[in-house]
Amino acid sequence: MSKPSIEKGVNFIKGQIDAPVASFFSSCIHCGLCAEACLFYTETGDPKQTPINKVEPMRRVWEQEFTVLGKLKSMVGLGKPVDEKVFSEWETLVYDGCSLCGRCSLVCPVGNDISGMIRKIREGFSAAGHAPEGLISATQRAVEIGSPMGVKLPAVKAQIRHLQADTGLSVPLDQQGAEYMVLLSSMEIMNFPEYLEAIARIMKQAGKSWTISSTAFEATNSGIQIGVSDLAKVIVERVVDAAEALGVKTVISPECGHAYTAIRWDGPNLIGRPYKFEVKHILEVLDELTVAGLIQTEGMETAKLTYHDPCQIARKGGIVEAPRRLLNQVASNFIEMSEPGVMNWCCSGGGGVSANERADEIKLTAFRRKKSQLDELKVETLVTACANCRLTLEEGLEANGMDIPVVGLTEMVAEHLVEDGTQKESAS
Amino acid sequence: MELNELLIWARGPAFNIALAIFVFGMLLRLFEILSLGRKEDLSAARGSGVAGGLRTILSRSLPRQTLFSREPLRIINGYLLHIGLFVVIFLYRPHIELFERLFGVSWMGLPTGVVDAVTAVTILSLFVALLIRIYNPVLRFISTPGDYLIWLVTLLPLVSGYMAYNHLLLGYTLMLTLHILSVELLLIVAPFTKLTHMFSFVLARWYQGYLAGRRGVES
Amino acid sequence: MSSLDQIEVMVEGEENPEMVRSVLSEITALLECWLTEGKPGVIDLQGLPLTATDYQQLEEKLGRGEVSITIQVLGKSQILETAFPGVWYVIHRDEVSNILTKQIEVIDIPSIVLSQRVEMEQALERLKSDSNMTF
Amino acid sequence: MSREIGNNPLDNGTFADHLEQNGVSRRGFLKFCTSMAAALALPAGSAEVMAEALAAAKRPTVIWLSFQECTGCTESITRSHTPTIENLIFDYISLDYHHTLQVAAGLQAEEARDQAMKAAYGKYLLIVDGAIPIKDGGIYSTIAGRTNLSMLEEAAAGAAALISVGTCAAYGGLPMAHPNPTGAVPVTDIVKDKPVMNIPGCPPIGLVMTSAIAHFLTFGRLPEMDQLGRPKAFYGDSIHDRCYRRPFYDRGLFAKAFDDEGARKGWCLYELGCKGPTTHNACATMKWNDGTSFPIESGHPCLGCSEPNFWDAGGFYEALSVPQSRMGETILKAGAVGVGVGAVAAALNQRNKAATVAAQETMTVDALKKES
Repeated sequence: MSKPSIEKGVNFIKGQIDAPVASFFSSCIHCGLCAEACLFYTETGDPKQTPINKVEPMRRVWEQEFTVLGKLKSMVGLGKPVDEKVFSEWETLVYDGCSLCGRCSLVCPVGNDISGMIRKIREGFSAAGHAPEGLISATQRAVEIGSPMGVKLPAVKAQIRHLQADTGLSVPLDQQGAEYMVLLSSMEIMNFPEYLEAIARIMKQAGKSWTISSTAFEATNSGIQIGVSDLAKVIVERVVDAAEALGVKTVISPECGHAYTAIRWDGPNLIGRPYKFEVKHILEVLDELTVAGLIQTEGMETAKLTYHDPCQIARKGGIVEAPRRLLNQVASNFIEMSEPGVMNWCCSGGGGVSANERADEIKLTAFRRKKSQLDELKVETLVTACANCRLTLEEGLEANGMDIPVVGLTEMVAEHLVEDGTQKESAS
Repeated sequence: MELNELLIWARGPAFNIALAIFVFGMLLRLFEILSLGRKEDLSAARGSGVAGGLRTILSRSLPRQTLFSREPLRIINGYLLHIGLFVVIFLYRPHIELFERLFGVSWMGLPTGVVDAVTAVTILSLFVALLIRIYNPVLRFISTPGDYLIWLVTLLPLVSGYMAYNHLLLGYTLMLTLHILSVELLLIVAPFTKLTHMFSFVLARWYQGYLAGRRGVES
Repeated sequence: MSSLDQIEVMVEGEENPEMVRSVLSEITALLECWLTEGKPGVIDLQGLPLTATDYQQLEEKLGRGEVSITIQVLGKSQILETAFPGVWYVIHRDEVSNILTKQIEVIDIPSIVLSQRVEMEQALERLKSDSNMTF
Repeated sequence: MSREIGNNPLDNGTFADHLEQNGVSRRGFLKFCTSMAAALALPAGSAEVMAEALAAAKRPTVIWLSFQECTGCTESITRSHTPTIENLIFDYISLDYHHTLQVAAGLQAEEARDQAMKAAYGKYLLIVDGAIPIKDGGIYSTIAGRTNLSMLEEAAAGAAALISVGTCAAYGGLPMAHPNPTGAVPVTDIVKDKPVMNIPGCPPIGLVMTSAIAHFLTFGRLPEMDQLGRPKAFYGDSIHDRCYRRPFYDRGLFAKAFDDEGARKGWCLYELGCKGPTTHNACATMKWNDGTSFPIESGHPCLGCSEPNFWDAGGFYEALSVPQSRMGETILKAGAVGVGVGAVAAALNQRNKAATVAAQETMTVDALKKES
């Protein structure tokens, strides 16, 4: 195994360049509007944070390797270098300064998918040894231990035992032929155990068979965040193998944005074939079950609350209406944030930023965008559907001395399930 | 005497050369782009990629509300520039005559006075664009010499055309010659600069729209 | 040889009040100048891009005055006073009635009307020699 | 102009004397000066100045040399069969040599020219119509065994000034058009040390010439000229700017065929190939055939005949904005080359990328770490 090198990095960038990338670079006229959509620019005011600038090394590789003009320019010594200095300089822009939220891609007048290119350029930066420490360790844990936070099966089993003891709900493990296979994110195991309980209650009421796999309970995929497809593939394969071995119909991605992107959209392309099962986000499943009348809710949250759209779920995942239908069913005072839905502002911790300690400062600066959105609304509760958003929001709110609880939508729905009185009491 | 010879050269051999370079260059760029290919997307589609691609080709012509409220001047100016260029290039009768010769189809033009006024607005919008490029910190940072080059190359035909029509500075014949030469410069430069976006934007929008369409995402 | 000018035509066309207005304002300025400084003024109507409609409008505006003089020399010339004393049309035609010049003169009397001193002296001589003749 | 050339009894009289003898009164003279001043666009009040100067002007000797030409220019200038006011000038000048108009022929004619040149050496006005072939020593056009070139060089040496009449003399015209088999050149290519005024046109307007001569007589020099050596008074504006159809151009109303509605309504002829915008001449104001009309008024686009290279400036019926090149052919050829080169570039790109991807090692966790 060769060590990281600049040459390797350039080659990996080169390998990522396809027709869409070439058309994007051919079309960019440097209008700079993408900066206005990027919270890492709007909150820092640093022109270097302009999204299209973050992929400048990739543009150079494209021009020099794949255009006749660029080759001619290189011949006469006009080509701009892509060297150690460039990798060092751009590393923080590519990782710390981008949450892969994709807002820039949606505003580009010529239609450039800039955030898609940042995802691609990370392949080169990681191969060149220019990935952030935090992400490398998370990825190492994800590959070697099975979870980026180092959560092992015993921890999950312990949580299942606690849950069964506390509530009497059953959590099936490795049940062959179940309809749903539920994935969890490490954060849900470590920080938000309410999620598992909510799932158990919902599945019980809906009367659906479900299971958790002992070999693939973890949904998050650090390989996607650090930008190493080969490792992302290893992580996805665990889920695919488990789901296909158990013969489940549907794999449910948890309340985690990039996990959904990894398993739903990137997975089949990483393993090179379509799945033999479906992948749905928990919100999609909840919406379906509600529409089918399989779960009913009662009572309303009266607190003034708003919903934070996770980028990977809404803008990049297309799940915008489902959470609103669910919220309106269980909350009487739901108000929209400014620019809701596909144009939401990122929590500032997506795309591996929250796993990268070096980016803590810029992350908090970028959080100011969310803060000002929340300041406008003066809500009592903030609902979201992504564990990573949730953690980032909680940290951000705390750092800003704001006392707003952040709640997962799935839990909130679960709390309002129509059940017999005693259970309801104990749950709330 | 040299002046008329120059006009004849500009309308004849020079235009041929410029047109040839334009066609050659644009095709080369198209091949360069398409040759890099795109992997088939194996994920289960939620919506239609084709519909999404086509929709985005059109929908990206309108700005997002959020962006418009942040940068109204830049966006309105962009519209003025592009609509202006469209009107000036495609709705001026003498130009239509050229396209008719080229493609065999003709269409209605606008009164010359209207085109003249639109030209003035378009020139103005280019200068506003330049000021924004110089004074906006982002634009100043990301702008390359090429950006200023294409600004100039776009400005020259507008200004020379305007000045020829309005008899400013130089005689009409000389101005007309300069106008034609500046258009030829534009044709020559276009395939090798960011001006390729005049065609490639369709591809770019298509690719992103296709991706979004498959995911059932609004784009 | 007849001239097309002699055919009566009704002029139809675009009205361009700007042109006529600017000619009128120049006439005003010239008349003012003549009255204050005694400097005559000339406007060459053919040098202006006036359409037939413009001419007609201008003529309507200026109207006709009391004096109209015809000079027969190298073709017909017409000197016509407008309704504004001091403002004259001076129209020179050649032998076949083509218009050579069409001008507006602002002066008490266009100089071409005046008898020339040299010729008056010659006339005097002719008269003197004539008076010696007997009838 | 049916007078005898080279034998004028009024050799020493002034212009005033000449007029008096012809029974033209002082008023007539003033009228003449007024119309000349107007034609030359001299400032108001110049008529009197002109009258004074002209009255005292001495009769000039004029020699007219015709080279590679069609006699159309002479026809144009002498077209009028009725005495017009500009003929006063023609009547007055001593046209000592004009091989089409003169009575004398052969040796006698050539002698007349020699005599006139000797008698008025350094003072005569030399008028030239037609281009001068210089290829192969100028043998492609000779008069009385002499090449046009040598005749012009000799005559120009003693001239006070020259007037090139017609586009051929002024800019080479038809003889010089591609491929120019005789090596024709305009007068200004040969005569560099004398003032030369060009009165281009195919043919030019007669009054323009008369006025130019009147100016020369009045002021002793040629009138103000533009960069192409043309009197500004007549060639200062383009046909387009003085065209009565200009409002239609501005409104975007164009005739598209000679028999369509636009043509009948008198709309602009730009799209039918009118070269008015790039053509400088006085046709639109002075008109032709005793002021009857000019080509555009008669429904035909301006050919641009008073401009240099007008024969080579593309089709007469091609709009000025249409490039004079085979655009379709160019596009096909350039397109073919573009596809060819593009295919090669594409193949290279694909090979380049495939090789790159193939050479990539599978990434592992260890490969992420710089030191370990």
